[in-house]
Amino acid sequence: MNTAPSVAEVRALIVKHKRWDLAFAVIGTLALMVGILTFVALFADMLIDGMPRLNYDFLTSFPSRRPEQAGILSAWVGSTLVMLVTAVAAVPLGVAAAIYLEEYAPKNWVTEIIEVNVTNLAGVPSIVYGLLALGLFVYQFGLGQSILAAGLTLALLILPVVIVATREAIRSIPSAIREGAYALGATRWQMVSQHILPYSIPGILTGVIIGMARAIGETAPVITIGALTFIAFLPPTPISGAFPFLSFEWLTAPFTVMPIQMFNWTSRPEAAFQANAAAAGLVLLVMTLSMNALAIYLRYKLRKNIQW
Amino acid sequence: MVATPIVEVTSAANPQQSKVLKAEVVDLNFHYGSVQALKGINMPLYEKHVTALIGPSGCGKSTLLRCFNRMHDLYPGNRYEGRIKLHPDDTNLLDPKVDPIEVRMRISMVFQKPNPFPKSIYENVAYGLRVRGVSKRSVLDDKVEEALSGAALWGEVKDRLRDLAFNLSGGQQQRLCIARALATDPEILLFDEPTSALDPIATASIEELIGDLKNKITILIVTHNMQQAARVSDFTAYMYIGELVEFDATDTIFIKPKNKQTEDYITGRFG
Amino acid sequence: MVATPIVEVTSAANPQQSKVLKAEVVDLNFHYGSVQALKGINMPLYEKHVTALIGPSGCGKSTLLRCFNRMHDLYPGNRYEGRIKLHPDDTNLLDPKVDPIEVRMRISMVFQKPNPFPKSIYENVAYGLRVRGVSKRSVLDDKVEEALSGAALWGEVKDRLRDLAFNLSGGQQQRLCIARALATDPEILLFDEPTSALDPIATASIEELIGDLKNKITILIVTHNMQQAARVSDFTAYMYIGELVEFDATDTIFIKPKNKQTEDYITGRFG
Amino acid sequence: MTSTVAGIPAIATVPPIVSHRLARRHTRHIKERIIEFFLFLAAASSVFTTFAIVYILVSESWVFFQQVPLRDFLFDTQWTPLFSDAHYGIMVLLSGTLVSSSVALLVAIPLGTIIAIYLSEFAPFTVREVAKPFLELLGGVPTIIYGYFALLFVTPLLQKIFPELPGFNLLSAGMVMGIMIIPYVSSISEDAMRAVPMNLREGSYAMGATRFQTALRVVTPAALSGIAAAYILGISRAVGETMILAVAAGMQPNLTWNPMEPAATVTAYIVQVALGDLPHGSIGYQTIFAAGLALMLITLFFNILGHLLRKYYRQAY
Amino acid sequence: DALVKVDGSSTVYPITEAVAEEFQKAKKGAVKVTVGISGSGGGFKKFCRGETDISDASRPILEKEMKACAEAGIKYVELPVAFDALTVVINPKNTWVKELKVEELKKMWEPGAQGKIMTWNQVNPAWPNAPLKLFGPGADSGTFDYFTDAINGKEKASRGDFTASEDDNVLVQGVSRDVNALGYFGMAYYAENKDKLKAAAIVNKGSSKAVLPSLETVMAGTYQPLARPIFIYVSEKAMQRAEVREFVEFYLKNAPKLVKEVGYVPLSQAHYSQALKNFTSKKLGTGFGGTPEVGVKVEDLLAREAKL
Ligand SMILES: Nc1ncnc2c1ncn2[C@@H]1O[C@H](COP(=O)(O)OP(=O)(O)OP(=O)(O)O)[C@@H](O)[C@H]1O
Ligand SMILES: Nc1ncnc2c1ncn2[C@@H]1O[C@H](COP(=O)(O)OP(=O)(O)OP(=O)(O)O)[C@@H](O)[C@H]1O
Ligand SMILES: [Mg+2]
Ligand SMILES: [Mg+2]
Repeated sequence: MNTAPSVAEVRALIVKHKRWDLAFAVIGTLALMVGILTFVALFADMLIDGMPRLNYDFLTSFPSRRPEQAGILSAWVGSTLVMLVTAVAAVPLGVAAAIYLEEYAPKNWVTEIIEVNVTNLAGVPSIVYGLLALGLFVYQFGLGQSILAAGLTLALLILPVVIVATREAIRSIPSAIREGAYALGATRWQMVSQHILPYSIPGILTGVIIGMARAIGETAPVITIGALTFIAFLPPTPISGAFPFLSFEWLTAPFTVMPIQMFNWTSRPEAAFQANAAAAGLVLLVMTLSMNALAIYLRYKLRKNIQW
Repeated sequence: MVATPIVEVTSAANPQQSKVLKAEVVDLNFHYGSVQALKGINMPLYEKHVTALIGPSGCGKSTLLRCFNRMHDLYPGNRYEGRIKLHPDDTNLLDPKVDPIEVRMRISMVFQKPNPFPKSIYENVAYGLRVRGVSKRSVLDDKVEEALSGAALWGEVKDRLRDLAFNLSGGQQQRLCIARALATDPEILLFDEPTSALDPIATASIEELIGDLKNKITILIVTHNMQQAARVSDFTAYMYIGELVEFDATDTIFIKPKNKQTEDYITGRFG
Repeated sequence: MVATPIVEVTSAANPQQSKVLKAEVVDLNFHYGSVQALKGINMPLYEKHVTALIGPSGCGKSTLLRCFNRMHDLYPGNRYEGRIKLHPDDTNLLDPKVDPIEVRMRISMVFQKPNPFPKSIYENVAYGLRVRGVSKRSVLDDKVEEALSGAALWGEVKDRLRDLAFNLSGGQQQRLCIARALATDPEILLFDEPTSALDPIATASIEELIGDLKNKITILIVTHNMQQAARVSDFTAYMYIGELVEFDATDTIFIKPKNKQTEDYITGRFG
Repeated sequence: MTSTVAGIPAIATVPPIVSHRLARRHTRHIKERIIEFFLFLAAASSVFTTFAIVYILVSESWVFFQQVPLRDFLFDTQWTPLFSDAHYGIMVLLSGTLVSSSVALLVAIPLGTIIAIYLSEFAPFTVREVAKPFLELLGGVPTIIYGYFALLFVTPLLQKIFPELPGFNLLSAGMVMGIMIIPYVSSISEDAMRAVPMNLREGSYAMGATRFQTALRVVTPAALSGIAAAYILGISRAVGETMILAVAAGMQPNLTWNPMEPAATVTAYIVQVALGDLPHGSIGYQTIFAAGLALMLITLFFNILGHLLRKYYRQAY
Repeated sequence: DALVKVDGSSTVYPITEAVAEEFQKAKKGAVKVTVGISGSGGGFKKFCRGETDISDASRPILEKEMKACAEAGIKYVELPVAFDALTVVINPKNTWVKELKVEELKKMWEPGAQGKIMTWNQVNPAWPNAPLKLFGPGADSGTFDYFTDAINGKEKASRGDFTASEDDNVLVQGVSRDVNALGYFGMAYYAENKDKLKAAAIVNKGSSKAVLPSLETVMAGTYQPLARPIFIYVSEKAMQRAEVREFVEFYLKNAPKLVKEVGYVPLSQAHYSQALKNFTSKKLGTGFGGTPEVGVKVEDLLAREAKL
């Protein structure tokens, strides 16, 4: 039996099917627009509310009870330093964990537990990390209510994201590269450090950025461990005039961060503070954006050299 | 169903002058988890000669080749039984007490698909030396030039050593991988279908290269191309479903194989 | 450097009774971006005969095959010039105005590596029909059985049609892909090295299958295995670096090719 | 060893002799072991973190459960631990979390998946490369901003459609949360789809399938395990989100399955109490640990389920 | 470095922030002051661990916290610094509420009302048969405790089916958008949103006169029972440091002006003087004895026997 349809029938069928293609292309574009337009709307709204407050003084002043004099100097410096600690702690730890899981771990129940664990940590409410850190970092390890404690707390918070992204990046490296390195007599660590690590940097960067974008906006855990709201001085500078020129005193300094400033302002009665909050939100977003932009650029640069 | 493996070279008409044993596969079984891929393989490997492994797809050629540099150690669940003795020091390559890294430092491998690292041409060739702790610039420079010349690539790339290896053509990439292997002065060089992804011109240049190399190194090559086996090898082993059916001087295998199945395969009546 | 392509079948000793033209490649050039992969190809395709494409790696066999079902349309930057005329309706397959989907509905393809979908055996075979809007259970059931029988797989899988296709062995998967292609009653069936990843037993069963199929369908097959070409095809085309060097009845090509280069290739003196 | 005895340097072209290599092997082995151990520690740190969290939650909940019977905790239908007439029915908060997360996922999963399919199978190269990072920014907007966006923009909009909708409700909070989660779903799903080997797509197109048919019937099922991972991360994010709900959902402990009502969620409750005026150590304060523990156990359950599902669906190509 | 650490209630925060700002200015930066907002509970936790010098509190110290402080050997002086007048607000379009009696409020808010009192006319038959929508702060807050105590006669005794938020601006939004809404929160939020909200006059039990919340009525003590004092607690150990003493003295001396500026109601001058006297004479302990109460007169409180 030959049920092959005639050419005319086939054509009619194709026209029908292609309608779905078109419909989906439209639906897809719309879905994309929902996301992008929401972002644009949020950004525009903040821009309208916060733009008048965005000036040099806003960036270089300390908090004040007078909305027009209040600024975010201590907040953005604090956020920057906390993010620095977070990155320095989360990236090596997350990357090392991912490397272990992808390149070293035997396929057994221990590994499986670790894997479930990592995804599970992604769902723990951030405030619980704050409570954990208060007990562990602040009191147990005696780090106090410092930039160091806050950075480490946020590092724990974003660890799952870094681990997952890094694992995906490592997985995309073809096994031919691994075999090539081993075949030349490389040890496992040589293979990992000279190949796996450099080639997965773009993917790692993506994970770090997504994680950092989340960390920079967190308030509750940072307040729990003791971030301040009014602080009219900056932490000691990391570069000192005398030998050894580097100082780590800032790690133990009291601090505040951007989102705390923002939350405080949004909850104040005066309308002028709401404008400050919008302006701070804008600055926060720009900080996140520039982190993202840097990473996207780096990723783009590095990816050009690595293709499979 | 399959004839007993023939291990000794029975052909008196061996075209080569001297035949020194470089390595010897003894009663080798290999298992991928529960799948047995090699069954009681016995085979010699002669120094400074080319030995070809032929046989239908899936017969275990790659599996056997990869036993020589313990590549199977990289994946869990794989199991060796038997020995591969490396002469003159009589080490059993498969001994769990023998460090696979040591084995790989002595035995290099070139893969079916060229797999250069996403680094510069220079760094690709120097990689094996760096792994061995060599970092002196002058030594590296010399070795890189020597290896690239050995792989017939020096002329084409000497002005662009800092270029990314990915920018080379497929054939050049494969020669780069050969240079990378050569740079470490291996005792044995393993080739797994090195030309199957290459065009005829690149193929010809690599075959020529193998001809040159065998004056210095012992070579084991897997190929699915009978013509290639005939052209480049001194000895040929025919495998079928995990067993070694026949091993002999290449001329013997191609002109009057002992085994009916070998003959059928070589003349294309089967497989 | 290469002889002018020979398009007409000159051999009088054609073993087949009737020779009806099914398709015709006319002055075909093909470009991957700036790389020209096919140069002025002219070739006939006879109905209910098997035509084999042979030639060294990288010569353009796959490229030519994939022109027949417009597979190149999937990637940006590819460019066709010339025509492939499909008879009897005289459509030019490569015409941009001809919908590639229409072409693919008439011409099916089986790939080098079996690529079953992550679905059940049944759904894999029924896929082409579902794509064509068939959803009546009884029709599907009949067609699936017919196609699986046609691909010599029905006996092995009839009790496990709901199983995932991945659980089949490599050879079975390849036959499943053939069944999938058969289920849509194509006018031409394209095979790209369908047995290169298979063991000899699976290979034999697929070659047998091709022998049966040619009573019903026009077949174009790419193979790197000369023996296979000799066994399964009625006509053979020898290609070299993007050009068609010689086309003739298979017997003629293998026994007394006109072109020196073809002869060298077939006898293994080259490539 | 031999070569160094008399201080005669080894000849460069001769490869170092075997025993020499063996001497280096020992230190190499130890070094590798140490590195592996440190990497293991890093991986195990996640387990350690979990243990620490569980330890804190359990030890603090311990006090709580000595005063509140487990039965009340599980089956009471009111959650008023801070009122004089205290009830401790965790179901109330869990229902809020469940409903808001469901709404969020009803937004994020279809939109995220559609976007992923669109970007991976339909969109031209430039659109894809530009849209993806842009979309990823949605995950970086401070959540308080989303909260006010839900309260001041989405809710009034929804009230035009449903005039009965109260000013605080799970619906608008959930929807906005869903938009925030879109990049989690779309980015990771799209990666998974792009990792589907081309030969499967070719197989489908060769059968005469259209783009849409190929995307829906071949690419999506083939990428299922990666898509599942994306969904799980999205769900985790939804369950753990706080500020949007605290601002826009009404913080009213309300045992309801209706998204059109206001309700409180576990996370919003925890934050509220942790930063409120309650004396620490009081039974009211202790509730946050019991609530946190309940939430953690539930997410753990879903994660194990997801892990098993993915294991079942994971396919090798 | 001379550093004064303050933490605690977000209600007291704006006042302390203003004082800290002015104090630092007056001291020309020789003394640094930090202020956090981890809530009255979180503040006392740190205070009783000896981590902070001063604790902001929107409610008196409670028994549990007194015990914790006693165990750690922390002694303190309790100083009322301002009034927070809880304002009952309704939608400006609400035409039926002219004044509210405490009994009416109780009818709306008592625990028994939950699920029963759902319309306005159930509270007062003269009011329309419209749904009653209630808004208030979360049950964890000092405001909630005080309101329930003052209206329902028992602390934390309240119906539970109302919309709660920690952020009073959210409550402002809620009430301003619903004609049938009624809510309560601090007076400052009403003062800043007079265009969107209407304050309800509360009938004073003593005089039977309806009184609107204002600076004058609160200071005069006629706006009752919804005006409550808010406090700072100063650690005795910290008092040994000059900068802490100076800061507290500065606080009490400048409070009248600064409290008004940030929207709260100052105590009378006499109260501040008495408070200062208590402070300098180190009158240790709390006048509440660990249980909050409603309607205490500040002068009584300051004169009371204090207990640690
Ligand atoms: N990782 C693996 N796990 C299980 N079985 C495997 C694995 N790799 C290979 N095999 C099986 O072992 C057998 C030998 O495989 P091998 O790759 O050595 O064949 P080959 O002779 O090199 O074939 P080809 O010419 O196709 O490369 C085959 O049946 C194959 O299916
Ligand atoms: N996507 C592509 N882009 C650019 N060049 C390509 C691409 N695909 C193939 N080529 C080139 O086109 C030429 C023909 O390739 P094709 O795959 O048709 O060869 P083939 O005859 O099928 O070889 P093989 O036997 O190895 O499969 C080769 O030189 C190849 O490098
Ligand atoms: Mg192989
Ligand atoms: Mg091909």
